[in-house]
Amino acid sequence: MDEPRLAADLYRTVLRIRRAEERIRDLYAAGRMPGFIHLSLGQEGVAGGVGAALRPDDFVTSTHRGHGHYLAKGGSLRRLIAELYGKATGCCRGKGGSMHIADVAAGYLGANGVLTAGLPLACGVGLSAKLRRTDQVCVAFFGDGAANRGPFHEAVNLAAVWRLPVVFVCENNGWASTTAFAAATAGGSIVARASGYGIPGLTVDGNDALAVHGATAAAVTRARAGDGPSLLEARTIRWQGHFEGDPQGYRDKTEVAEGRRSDPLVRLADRLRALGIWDERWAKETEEATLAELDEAVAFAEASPDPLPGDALGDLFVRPIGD
Amino acid sequence: MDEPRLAADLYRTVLRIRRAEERIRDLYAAGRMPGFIHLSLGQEGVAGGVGAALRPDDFVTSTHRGHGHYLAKGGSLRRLIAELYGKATGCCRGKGGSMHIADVAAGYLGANGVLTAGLPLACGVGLSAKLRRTDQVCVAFFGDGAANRGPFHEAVNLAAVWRLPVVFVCENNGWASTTAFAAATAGGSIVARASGYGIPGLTVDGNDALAVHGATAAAVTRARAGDGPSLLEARTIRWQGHFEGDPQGYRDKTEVAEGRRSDPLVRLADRLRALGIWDERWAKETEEATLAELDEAVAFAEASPDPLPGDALGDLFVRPIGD
Amino acid sequence: MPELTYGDALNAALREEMARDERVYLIGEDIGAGVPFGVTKGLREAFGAERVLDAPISEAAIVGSAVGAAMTGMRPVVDMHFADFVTCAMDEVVNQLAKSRYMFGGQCGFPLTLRMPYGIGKSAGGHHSNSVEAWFLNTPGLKLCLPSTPADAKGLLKTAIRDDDPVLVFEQRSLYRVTGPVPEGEHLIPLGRADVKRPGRDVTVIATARMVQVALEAADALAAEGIAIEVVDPRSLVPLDVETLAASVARTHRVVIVEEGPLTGGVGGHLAWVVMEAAFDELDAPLARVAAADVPVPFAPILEAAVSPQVSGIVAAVRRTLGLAA
Amino acid sequence: MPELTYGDALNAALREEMARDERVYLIGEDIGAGVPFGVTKGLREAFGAERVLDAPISEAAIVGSAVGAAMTGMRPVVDMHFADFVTCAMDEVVNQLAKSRYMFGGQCGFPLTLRMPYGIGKSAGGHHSNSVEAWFLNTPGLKLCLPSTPADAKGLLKTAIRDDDPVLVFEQRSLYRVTGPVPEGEHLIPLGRADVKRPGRDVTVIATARMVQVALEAADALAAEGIAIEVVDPRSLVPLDVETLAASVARTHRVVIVEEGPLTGGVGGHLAWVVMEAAFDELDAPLARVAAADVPVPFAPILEAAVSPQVSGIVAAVRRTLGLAA
Ligand SMILES: Cc1ncc(C[n+]2csc(CCOP(=O)(O)OP(=O)(O)O)c2C)c(N)n1
Ligand SMILES: Cc1ncc(C[n+]2csc(CCOP(=O)(O)OP(=O)(O)O)c2C)c(N)n1
Ligand SMILES: [Mg+2]
Ligand SMILES: [Mg+2]
Repeated sequence: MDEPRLAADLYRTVLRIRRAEERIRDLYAAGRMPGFIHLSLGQEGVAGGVGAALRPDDFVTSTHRGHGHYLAKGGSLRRLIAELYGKATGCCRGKGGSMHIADVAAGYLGANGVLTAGLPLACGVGLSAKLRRTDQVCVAFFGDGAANRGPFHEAVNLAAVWRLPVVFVCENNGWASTTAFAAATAGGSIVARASGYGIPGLTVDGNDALAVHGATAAAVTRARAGDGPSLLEARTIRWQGHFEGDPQGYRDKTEVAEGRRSDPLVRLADRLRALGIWDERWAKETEEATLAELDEAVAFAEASPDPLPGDALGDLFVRPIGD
Repeated sequence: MDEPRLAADLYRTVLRIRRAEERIRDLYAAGRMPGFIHLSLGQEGVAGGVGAALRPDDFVTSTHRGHGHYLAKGGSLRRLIAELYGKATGCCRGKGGSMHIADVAAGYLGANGVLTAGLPLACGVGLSAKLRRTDQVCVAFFGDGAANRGPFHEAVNLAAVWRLPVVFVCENNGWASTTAFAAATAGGSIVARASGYGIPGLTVDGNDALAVHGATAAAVTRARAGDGPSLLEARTIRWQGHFEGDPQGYRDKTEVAEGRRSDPLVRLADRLRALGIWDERWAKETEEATLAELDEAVAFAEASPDPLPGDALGDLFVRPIGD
Repeated sequence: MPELTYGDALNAALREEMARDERVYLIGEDIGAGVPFGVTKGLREAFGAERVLDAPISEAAIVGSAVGAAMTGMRPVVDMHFADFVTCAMDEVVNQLAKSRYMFGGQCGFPLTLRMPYGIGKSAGGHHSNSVEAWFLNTPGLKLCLPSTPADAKGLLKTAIRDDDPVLVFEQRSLYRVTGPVPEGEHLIPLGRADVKRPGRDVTVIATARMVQVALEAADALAAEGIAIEVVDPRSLVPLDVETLAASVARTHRVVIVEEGPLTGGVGGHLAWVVMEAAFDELDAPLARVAAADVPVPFAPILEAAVSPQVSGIVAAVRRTLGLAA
Repeated sequence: MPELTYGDALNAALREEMARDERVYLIGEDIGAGVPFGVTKGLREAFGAERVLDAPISEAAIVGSAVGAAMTGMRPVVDMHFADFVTCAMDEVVNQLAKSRYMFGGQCGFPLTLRMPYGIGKSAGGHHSNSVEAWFLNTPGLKLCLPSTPADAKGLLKTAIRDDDPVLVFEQRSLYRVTGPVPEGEHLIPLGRADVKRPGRDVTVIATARMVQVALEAADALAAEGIAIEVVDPRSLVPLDVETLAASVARTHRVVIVEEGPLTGGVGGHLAWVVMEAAFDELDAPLARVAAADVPVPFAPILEAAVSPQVSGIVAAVRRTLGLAA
C-alpha cells in the first residue's frame, strides 16, 4: 500500500479505537458496564500499526488491555460493546467480558486475564499454520510487565528453534500496574532479550503507527517466508490508570501530560499534513462516521437482551456430558 | 589459594566424585539401589570447580544429576550412599533418594526432581542472605535442557533486578535426555542470554576444573560484594546415559569416546605435572584414601537399618496436626 | 473492641507480625501501593521497601524465592494477588513448598504464608474468580485456612505467620470491606478450631469464608419459618476440627455443606466424607451440598449469580434435608 | 484377540488415530525416541518428525502451544512425560485449555488430548509419583479418564483423541507392561461408561487404573474366605457413569472406594458423595475408603509401600464394611 493510503487507513483505525475507548471509559464511569476495564488510550498506535500489517486470516493473541487489538484486527464494535455490557449479543455471549474478548472467526484468539498466556498460544497457532501448510502468521501482544513471566521465555525459544511464524509484540508503556518498568526488568529493554534467542529484535516508537506498521510488516513478511519469529518492542504511554478507577498515587501527573504530546492520532494527522493529503472535510466525515458507528454499537448493546440464567450452564463442552 | 594447592584439592574432589559415581553405577547395576539414578561421570570438573569457590556457609541448589554437587559442597559420602540405598541413615532418612539428596546444614539445599526449580529457590536464598545481612552466596546448578523452562527467565531477571548474590551455573553437556542441545535451544548458547538481563555471562570449559573455579570465584566475589548475579555456562560431556539403564540409541558412540579424551581428572593430573608437583605416591595415597572412604561409606549404608514403615508418616510438619 | 474491615484486620495482622519478628517480610506484585485490595497499604512506609517487596510479574520466582528464603531463616508472607495465579507457581507450591520438608527427612521447616485472595465477585471474569482450595486439600504438606470474619482474618493470619509450616490463607475477595469487631493486639486463633457462628438445633450448615455470610443470611430467612440452622465454620481445612463438626451433627442429625467452588471434586465432597466417617449413624437424612455449578465463572452479573451458591440454594437444601418441599 | 501391553495398546491407539486423521500430532519431551515409557516408540519413523514433535523442556509452551493449535484446526496429543510436571503448565491446562471454550461463549472447540503418565511405582520419589487427577476433577471444562487395562487404554485413548473437547488420559506408570487382550482396529470405549471388572454380591469396590488390579487381587483373597466383591471401574471420572455405580450399590449395599492418591481431598471423596447422593437409602454400612496416606510419596521401597494402598488395606476395608473384624 502506498504511504498516503496507509496513513489514512491508520488514522481511521486509531481514531476508531480512540473514540471507542473514550466512550467505554465514560460508560464504565457511568456504571453501565460491570467488571474491570483496562483501556488502551494513548497506545492505539501500536494496535493500529500491527493490525494494518496483518491479513484477515492471520491471528492475534492479546491481553487484558485488548480492545484496540480487537478492533484493529477487524473486530466488531457492536459485539465488543455488547460483551462489555455482559449482553447475550456480545462476542462471548456475555461469558467473557473486557479481559476475555475473543472472536475466533476474526482471528482474534482472545484477550487474556492471565498475563503472558497468549505467547505460548501464539506458538501453537503458528505451528498449526505450518502443519496445515498455510502462510498465516500470529501476532502475540504482551506488556512490559508480562515479559517477566516464564512463558515469555519458553514461547520465544520455542518459536525461534522451530522457526514458527509468530511476531512477538511488546507494548512497553513503562508501567505494570503500579510498578515502573525499570524496577522490575533487568537489561534496560525487552528487545535486548532477542539476541539471546538469535532472532531479530526491533524497538519502535509505539506512538508512530506508521513506524509500528513498517516494523511489523517486515517481521510478518519474514514469518510468512518461514524465517521464524521476531521480537518488537513498541514504546508507548498509558494515558489512563492501570484499570478504570485506579487512583494512580504511584505516578507523577506530568508523565501523562508529557506523553499526550506524542498522541498517535495527532501524529498521524501531522503525517497526513506533511504528505499534503490532510483534508478537513475528510477528517470531519471520518470523525462523524466513527461516532455514528459507535453510537449505533452502544445502542445495539443497550437494546440487546441479557443472557438467560440458564445460559450459564451451556458452552462448556462441544459434546455436553449426558448427550 | 595458590594454584598448586588448589589443583591438588580439585584433583582430590574430582577423584572423590569420580570414584563415588563409578561405585554407584556398579551398585545400581547390581540391584542394590532402588529408583532412578543420573550420574555425573565426565562432568565432575564443574562440581569440583564450583564447590572449591564456595565457603561452607554458602549455598547450592542442585539438580537430578546432583551427587557431585553434593560432595563438592562438603557433603557426607556415607549419608549420600545410605540415602541412595533408601536407608534410615541417609541424609533424607530414605525419603528423598538420588533425585532429592538434601543436606541443609551443609548448605546443599536439594537436588530436584523438577528441572529448573532450583533457580527461583536460589534467588530466595540470596534474598535471605541479603535480608539477614550476611555475605553468603548461592549457586544454582542447572542443565542445558532446564535452561528452556520459564523459571530460568524469572529467576535470572529477579536476581539481576534485585542484584541478588546468586551465581547461575549451567552445565551444558550437549544433551537433555535424548534431545540434542541445538534441537531445543535457540541462540547457540545459554550464556548468550546473559546480556539481555544486563549481567555478566561467561563460557568456560567445564572439563577444566581450574577454569571453572576461576570463573566461579570471580562471580562469587562479585555476588558477595553486592554486585549481583552472573551466568556461567560450563561446557562438558555426559559419559553415561541420561539415566542408568538408558540404551542411548539416540547418540553416536564416538561422542563419548571423544569426550573422554577431555577427562577432567586427567586434565588436573596433567596440570599438576605441568606445575611440577605431581607425585605418584601422593596420587596413590589419594586414590587409596578415596576408595577407603568409599568402602566405608558403602559398608555403612549396607549395615544401616531400613526405615520403619511407621516413619513414612513423620516429617510432614514441624507441628504435626493434632499436636 | 474496634470495628475493622476484613482487609484492615489482615493489615493489622501483617503490621503486628512484622513488628514482632524481623524475619517476616512480604513479597508480591504491587503490594507496596497496597494493590489490588488494600491489604498491604502503609506497610512499605512503615517497614521499608526491603521488607515489602514489589516483585516483577514472575509468580514462579515469587513463590520459589520465598521457599528458598523460608528454608534459610526467613518467614516470607507471599501475596498471590489473585489466587487464580497460583497456577503460574503451581510447581513451586506443590513440589517445592509442600513436599520439601518431608522429602528432606525433616531437616528444616518452611515457615511460609501464602495469602490467596480468591473467589467470585463483581464480574471479575473467569480468570479472576476461582476457588482453588480443593487442589491444595489434596496436596499433603500444606495447612489451609479460610477466614470468614474480620476477627478470624486477623487471628488466623497471625497464627499462619507464626506457624513453622506452610499455611495458605484463603481470603474471599468480597469480604475485604465487610466490617466486624476485631480484638486489638495479641489475637491468635489456632488452626484446627472450628467456630459455631450461629447455634441451631435443626440442621448443621458447614461453610467457610464468604459462604458463612451467605449461610447466616439463609439462617435468618429460615428462622422466619421456624427452622433453626447451626452454622459451623471449620475456619481451617487442614487441620480440620472433626470433633466440633461431629458434635454439631450429633445434635442436629442433618447436614448441608456449602462451598463457593464447583461441586464436582470440591472441598464439600471431602467434608461430606469426613462427616460420614465421624457420624454416619447420626445422620437422619442424606447430606446435602450447595456449591457452584460445574462451569468456569462467567462475566455477566446474571450469569455470575446463576452459577454461584445463593441464599435461596441454601434455604432449599436445608428444607430438602428436613424432608420439606424445597 | 492379540495380547498387548498397556503401553503397546496406547501406541496402537496413537498410530491408528494419526493414520486416520492428519490433524492429529504428538508433542512432548523425548517422545521421538519413545521416552520415558515407550508409548510413542516408532511413531516418528512412521509419521515423520513434523507430527511427532520433540519439544524443548518447556511445559508451559508445550501445553500452551497445543491449546493454540487446537483452536486453529489441529488435534494435538500432548505427552506430559510425568503427570507431576503438569504443575509446570497448570495455567495452560486450567485457565486456557479448560475454560476458553466456555469463556469464548462456545466459539470453538479445543480437541486436545493430554496424556498423563502418573502414579506410584519403583521408588521414583516424591516428584515423579503423584496422582493429580483430583485437581482436574474440580476444574470444569476437562474430561478425565483412567484406563485400567490394555483394552481400555486403547479404547479410551482413541475416544479421547476423537473427542472435540479436552480429555486428560491418566495412565498409571506401573501398568505400561501389564498385558491383556486388545481388540484390533476400531475399538472405541465411550467416556462415561463404567465397567464391572468382576461381579460379586457382597461389596461394591470402586477403583480406577492400577487400583483395579489391586482390587482384583483383593477379590481373589476375599473369595478364599467366601466374600464376593464386585469391582467396578468407572473408567472416566468426567463424565461419570453414576447409573452403573448406583446399580451395583443397589445389589451389594456396601461400598469401598479405592484410590492411589492421598485420602484428604482425593477423588474418593467425590465418588463417596456421588454414591451417597444416588443411593443413600441403599447403604447398609458407612462407605469405606482406601487411599494413600496424606504425605508425599517417599523414596525407600519400605516407605513407598507403607504409604500406598495395598491389597491388605482393601481386604481390611471390605471386612470392616461387612462388620467383620478387619
Ligand atoms: C499471571 C498474572 N499475574 C498478575 C496479574 C495481575 N495483573 C493484571 S495486569 C498487570 C500489570 C501488567 O503490566 P503489563 O504487562 O506491562 O501490561 P499493561 O497493563 O501495562 O498493559 C498485573 C500485575 C495477571 N493478570 N496475571
Ligand atoms: C519440569 C521437568 N520436566 C521434565 C523432566 C524430565 N527430565 C528429567 S531430566 C531431563 C533432561 C534434562 O536435561 P538437562 O537439563 O540438560 O540436564 P542433564 O540431564 O543433561 O544433566 C528431563 C526432560 C523433569 N524432571 N522436570
Ligand atoms: Mg505495561
Ligand atoms: Mg544436559
